[in-house]
Amino acid sequence: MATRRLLPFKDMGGCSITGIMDESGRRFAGDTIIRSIRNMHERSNGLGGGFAAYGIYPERDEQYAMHLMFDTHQAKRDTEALLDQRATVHLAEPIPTRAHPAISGEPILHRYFVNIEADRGRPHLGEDDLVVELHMQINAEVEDAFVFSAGKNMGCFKGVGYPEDIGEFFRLEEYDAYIWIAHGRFPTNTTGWWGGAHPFSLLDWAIVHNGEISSYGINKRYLRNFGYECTLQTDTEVIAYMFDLLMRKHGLPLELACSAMAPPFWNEIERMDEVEQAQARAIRAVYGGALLNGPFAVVVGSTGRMIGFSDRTKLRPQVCARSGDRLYISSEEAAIRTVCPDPDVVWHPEAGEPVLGELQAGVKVN
Amino acid sequence: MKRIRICEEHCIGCGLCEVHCVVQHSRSRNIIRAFREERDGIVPGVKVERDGHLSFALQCRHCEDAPCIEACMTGAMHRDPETGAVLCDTERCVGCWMCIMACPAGAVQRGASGKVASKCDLCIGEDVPVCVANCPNEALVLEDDGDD
Amino acid sequence: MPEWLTQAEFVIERDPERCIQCKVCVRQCANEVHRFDAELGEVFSDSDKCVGCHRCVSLCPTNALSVRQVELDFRSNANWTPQAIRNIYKQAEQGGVLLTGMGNPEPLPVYWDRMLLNASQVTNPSIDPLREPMELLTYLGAKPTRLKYEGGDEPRLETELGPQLELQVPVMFSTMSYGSISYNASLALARAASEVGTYANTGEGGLHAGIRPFAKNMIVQVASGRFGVDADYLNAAAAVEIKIGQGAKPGIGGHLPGEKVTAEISATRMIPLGTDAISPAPHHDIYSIEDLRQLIYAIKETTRYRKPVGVKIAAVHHIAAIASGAVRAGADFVAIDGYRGGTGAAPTMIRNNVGIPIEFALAAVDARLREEGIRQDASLVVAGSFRCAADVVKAIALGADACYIGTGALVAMGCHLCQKCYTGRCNWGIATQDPYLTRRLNPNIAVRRLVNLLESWRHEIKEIMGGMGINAVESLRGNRDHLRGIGLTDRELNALGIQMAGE
Amino acid sequence: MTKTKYLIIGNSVAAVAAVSGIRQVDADGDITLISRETQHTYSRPLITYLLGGKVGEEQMAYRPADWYEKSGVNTMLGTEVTHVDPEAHTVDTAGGQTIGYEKLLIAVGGTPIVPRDVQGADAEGVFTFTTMDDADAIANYIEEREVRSAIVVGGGLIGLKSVEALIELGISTTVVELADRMLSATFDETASTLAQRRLARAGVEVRTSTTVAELLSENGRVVGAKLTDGETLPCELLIFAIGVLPATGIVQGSGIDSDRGIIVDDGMRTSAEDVYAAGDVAQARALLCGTNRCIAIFPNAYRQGIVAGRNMAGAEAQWEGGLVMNSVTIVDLPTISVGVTEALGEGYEELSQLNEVALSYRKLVLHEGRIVGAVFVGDIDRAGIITGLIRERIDVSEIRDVLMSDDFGLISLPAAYRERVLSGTVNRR
Repeated sequence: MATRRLLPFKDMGGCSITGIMDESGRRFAGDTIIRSIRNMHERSNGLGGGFAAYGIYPERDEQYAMHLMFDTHQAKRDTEALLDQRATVHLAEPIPTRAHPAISGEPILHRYFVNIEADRGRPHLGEDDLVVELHMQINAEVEDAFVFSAGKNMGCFKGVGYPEDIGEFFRLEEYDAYIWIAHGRFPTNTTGWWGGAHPFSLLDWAIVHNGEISSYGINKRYLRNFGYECTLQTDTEVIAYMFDLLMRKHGLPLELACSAMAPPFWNEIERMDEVEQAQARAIRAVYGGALLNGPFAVVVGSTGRMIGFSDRTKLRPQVCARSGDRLYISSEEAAIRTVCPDPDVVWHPEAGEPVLGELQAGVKVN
Repeated sequence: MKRIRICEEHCIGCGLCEVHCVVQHSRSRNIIRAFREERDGIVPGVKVERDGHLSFALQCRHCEDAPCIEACMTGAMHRDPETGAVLCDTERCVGCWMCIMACPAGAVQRGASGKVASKCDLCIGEDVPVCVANCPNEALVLEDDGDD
Repeated sequence: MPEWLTQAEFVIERDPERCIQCKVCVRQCANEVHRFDAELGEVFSDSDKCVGCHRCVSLCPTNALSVRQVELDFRSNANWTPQAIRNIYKQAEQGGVLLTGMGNPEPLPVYWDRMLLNASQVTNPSIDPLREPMELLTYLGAKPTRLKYEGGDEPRLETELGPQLELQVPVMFSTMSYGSISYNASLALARAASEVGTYANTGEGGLHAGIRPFAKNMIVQVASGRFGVDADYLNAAAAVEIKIGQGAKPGIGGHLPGEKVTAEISATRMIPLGTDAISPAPHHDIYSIEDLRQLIYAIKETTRYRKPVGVKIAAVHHIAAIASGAVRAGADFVAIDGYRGGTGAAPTMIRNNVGIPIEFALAAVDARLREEGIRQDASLVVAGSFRCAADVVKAIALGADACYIGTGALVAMGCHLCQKCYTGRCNWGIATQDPYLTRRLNPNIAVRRLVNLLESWRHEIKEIMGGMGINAVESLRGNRDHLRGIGLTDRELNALGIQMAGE
Repeated sequence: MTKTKYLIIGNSVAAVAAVSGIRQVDADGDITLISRETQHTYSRPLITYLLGGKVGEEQMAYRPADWYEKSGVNTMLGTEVTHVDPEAHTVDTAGGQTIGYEKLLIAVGGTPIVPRDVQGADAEGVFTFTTMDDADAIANYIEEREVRSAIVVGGGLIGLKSVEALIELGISTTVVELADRMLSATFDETASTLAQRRLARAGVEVRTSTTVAELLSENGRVVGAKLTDGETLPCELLIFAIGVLPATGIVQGSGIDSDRGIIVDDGMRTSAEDVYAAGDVAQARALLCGTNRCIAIFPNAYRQGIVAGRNMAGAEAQWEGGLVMNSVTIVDLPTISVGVTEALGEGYEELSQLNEVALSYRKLVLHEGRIVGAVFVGDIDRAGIITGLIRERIDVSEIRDVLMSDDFGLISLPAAYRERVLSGTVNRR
């Protein structure tokens, strides 16, 4: 596994993505998202499926839920040693699964609820930074260990197989979440690897992605400037890191973060008013390395919000719908209608235009 | 009408305009044959004048109020109604050289026979006169002033 | 003593069947190779004086002339090449330093040719640049690491972006001074840059009054001779470049002989008429990096921080550290000139043997600046023999923001690379001040050809990017994933930071 | 009474040019052209070529056969105008017709001079030579009488052209010239000498400083001439070529001012309203001296015709002044003379270059830094450049040194003037 991980290939393929959020914060079980993603079975090829769910650990919402996979017991021991050294582990337990006829070869799946104390030698680093560092360290340094996710009150569940089978394997109907995102994978050139399935996650960011980032080579180098090591086989991780960089570290509002990643074309910028134009030019000039080129549509989850957006020419499909408090973002309208037959509104967002789902005012989930 | 503008500052004095003028007005229109067999019978309608580093290729200016036409006693020198070019009808020319006397540019010559006048005809039948087309430095530029 | 050991390098063949004795060749050769014998009525040629510039061949209306290199005039010897022998004869006869012009012609590896580009297949649609946007707009200049916004419903940009050069195509015309090239050539470069929306560089030739109208598309250079430099000059241009070194002659100054310092050049360079224009090897006020910083900030003060100030350095050993120093000294862009970069005149030994390939220099500098987290503090411009659009794409993928083309631009204007620029007798009217020769370059034609060249490259770059599925140049820049090496050793691949073809 | 908008009397170059001038401004106003001669407009200078057989009758036409029609001109050929009444705006013809006009142009040319005091001038075989009818008459006489010898009285241009025609016909010819040399009006002495030498080579005898005192005839036909120096020359044909006088007779009694010719201003207007004159009959301002003179040369007639025509049609056109210039080929020896051919006194300067063997000669006359005249014999190719410098009164003091050089050309001229010439607008009027 370690050698495979070092392979710099990025994942290429067409895929299915879907995401459902209840903006009232009302949580709902995972069978809905499974039905939605199952509807797009044909878009994946059984080499990967996965989910991220928000609001699933309300009783431990001050702790980072680290979902990990290990190919070997040694890896688990090494990781736990590292965890003991760097963090306070409040709870360690296997991630519940059920035997499933379509799923085999699963790795050791374990979750840890942790906190990290401030590093006195590096007072400028907050707990989030330390968690990211730990996440990167495990992925980069511990052989055969891999972090699925490490965010508060959320978690990623993924593996090799069709997404609906993975969902059943992870017994997702037993979790309640206010955001569910899911992914069915159709990789064209990598063999299945559990860590390689979507979503990709950093802190509470989780991303499902349909497409290919042709700017991956420079995005990766750009992120490295800011301490993000892209060690995975897929380009999806750069999106996760990019969101983290732009929104968490640089504090850009969502619109601007998205306009860095999928900026308007220069000829559109030329038509803007002076202030807007200066802003757009500055973003493109400064954040050129963050521009995500190539065809993609993503659904991004983070605490309290779900974002859908696509590349600036919208070379991958994305359709949205609303029904009451619920926001649906999916590759296909059918995947929405199968769980919500009669939505209030269905629309196709513009290329590069972010679609945002947010918890209603006053709703607290953490 | 079409006019050839002479861009003095771009003339490199190579003389290719003269060469191609001779070819164009030869019977064979083959450069080798034109120079081997017909050269003595053709006076090019363009002439490169040189003085130190200065040079320019001069051909009939096809003046608006052409003094050669005014001076021509036979009517041989005339303006082509279609192209506006000043042409010499050698059938009617008697070689009185009134045109040579009148042309302020010195752009009318005695033809090779010494009997009739010879001058630039703007390359009848060509879209672009050959001196213009073959000038390697665009020192001759064809312009259309719109007037007829 | 007659130079009897020096042999003709070229042989001129005149086809008697085709020659029409039109004397065009006689008039066009400034080296007086062709001569018309009025008595015999025939043109004769003297191969000894031929420099192989092909002016006569190009203009001969009957294709009666051919000029060929003399191949076997010495007993063959793989070590003692004809050039090596000739050089020794020349030095034995004349003494002195061997001089030459243009870039390094030696058969050293061209690494661009050992890198191949990627294209999309199936999973990622390639893009047709004729139907869809394909963006090459490039900003050169220091950029902040991040933008700060004032919050609120309508976020307002707080960070002010420093001065930037806006390039419609990531290719600029390299430093070529008025003096080393003719006024017409300088003018053509400036006009073409302004037409295309890129920049031309004055070199240290000053800014001629006739070129000033195009100054907003000019980068003015401040070199060790400080020719033509005053506050007006600095403020007239779009950007200022401090020249530390030149790829063709790192560590060497420049020398424009007095006879080339015409009235116009004297006025433009602000030096006395007819005096030698000598650029010292170093700037005598820059003996270390902190001195460079002082000069950079002196220029920034003079230009009220409204112009990007760059530093041009030759690609030499430790280039990454040097470039990093320049960036830290405040350069808004760093121009690196590789060892194949051109020149109007350089000692042959220096040109052919000093410096390193731009490919390695670029790879090292880009990586180093990223490692140090200062890549966005300066743009990287690379120079040193970009021959085609693919070279440019490869350079950008390797990490450059833009390329400088010098030789390519001259070739577009007609240069035949005879390498005799230093003689001042350029038959193509480019590297000369002789009024008889300079008129051979009609700036209107030269502008058209330069614009055509950049437009073609622009189209080709777009095609290549479209093939990769990239529609903005910022996604190509530094994207080494799109490069693969062939015939390179592991060390070379690592140095370039690319993988091997097939990986 | 017929009426016409434009009435033109005359059918030669000035008349034709006037039609062009009118039509440049007024595309349809009716034009009537009256001529005493019956022929379609023909080129008068070509008559010597016609006589010499160098051109045929069909080549005599100055304008194509359909020219009158295409130009919208009603012609009344073979009609003589006897009286002009400017008050009434009418003219009377010999046939008793009265024609009304709005604008009238008199372009009737000149009348050849026949010395009245020469006895026997009415003999058969004595001709003047200015019209096509003259050419026909002379040709017929030569043929009928098998003429072998002739005398041409007058060594001027018409005389010379007549001699050339007679040489072509194999007739042995003697020229009798009152002045001490031929072409004294147009050439300087050197050029005259060269011309005379060329004629001598062709077998023409030239007698200078003498003229005919009396014509001898037998059976009413001329057989010789007695010269004022006492000698008698035999001949079978004699042509008087001693000049023409403006045919001002047409305005006698009309009140229109005339001197040697009909006096006109720079718009070719005569003293009478709506009456214009142009060509050999007109006496207009001369370029170099500024006074009104009759300069009976072809290009002037054309130019005056254009000016008159444009003004008649209501446009503004200005006569730029007449300049004497002649191009004549003397038995294959081309010559051109322009303006003042000899220094007229102090302040004049002559530059010249002579090659007696090649019969080549160039001379410029300068006055106050400008060229005022030139003579070219043999090498005439760039003569027009000099004509231009004279006409445009260009200061040549800066380029004085190159004026006579072999490669003198436009490139030698001051840049500003050269630019005007190259732009083709130097003649724009």
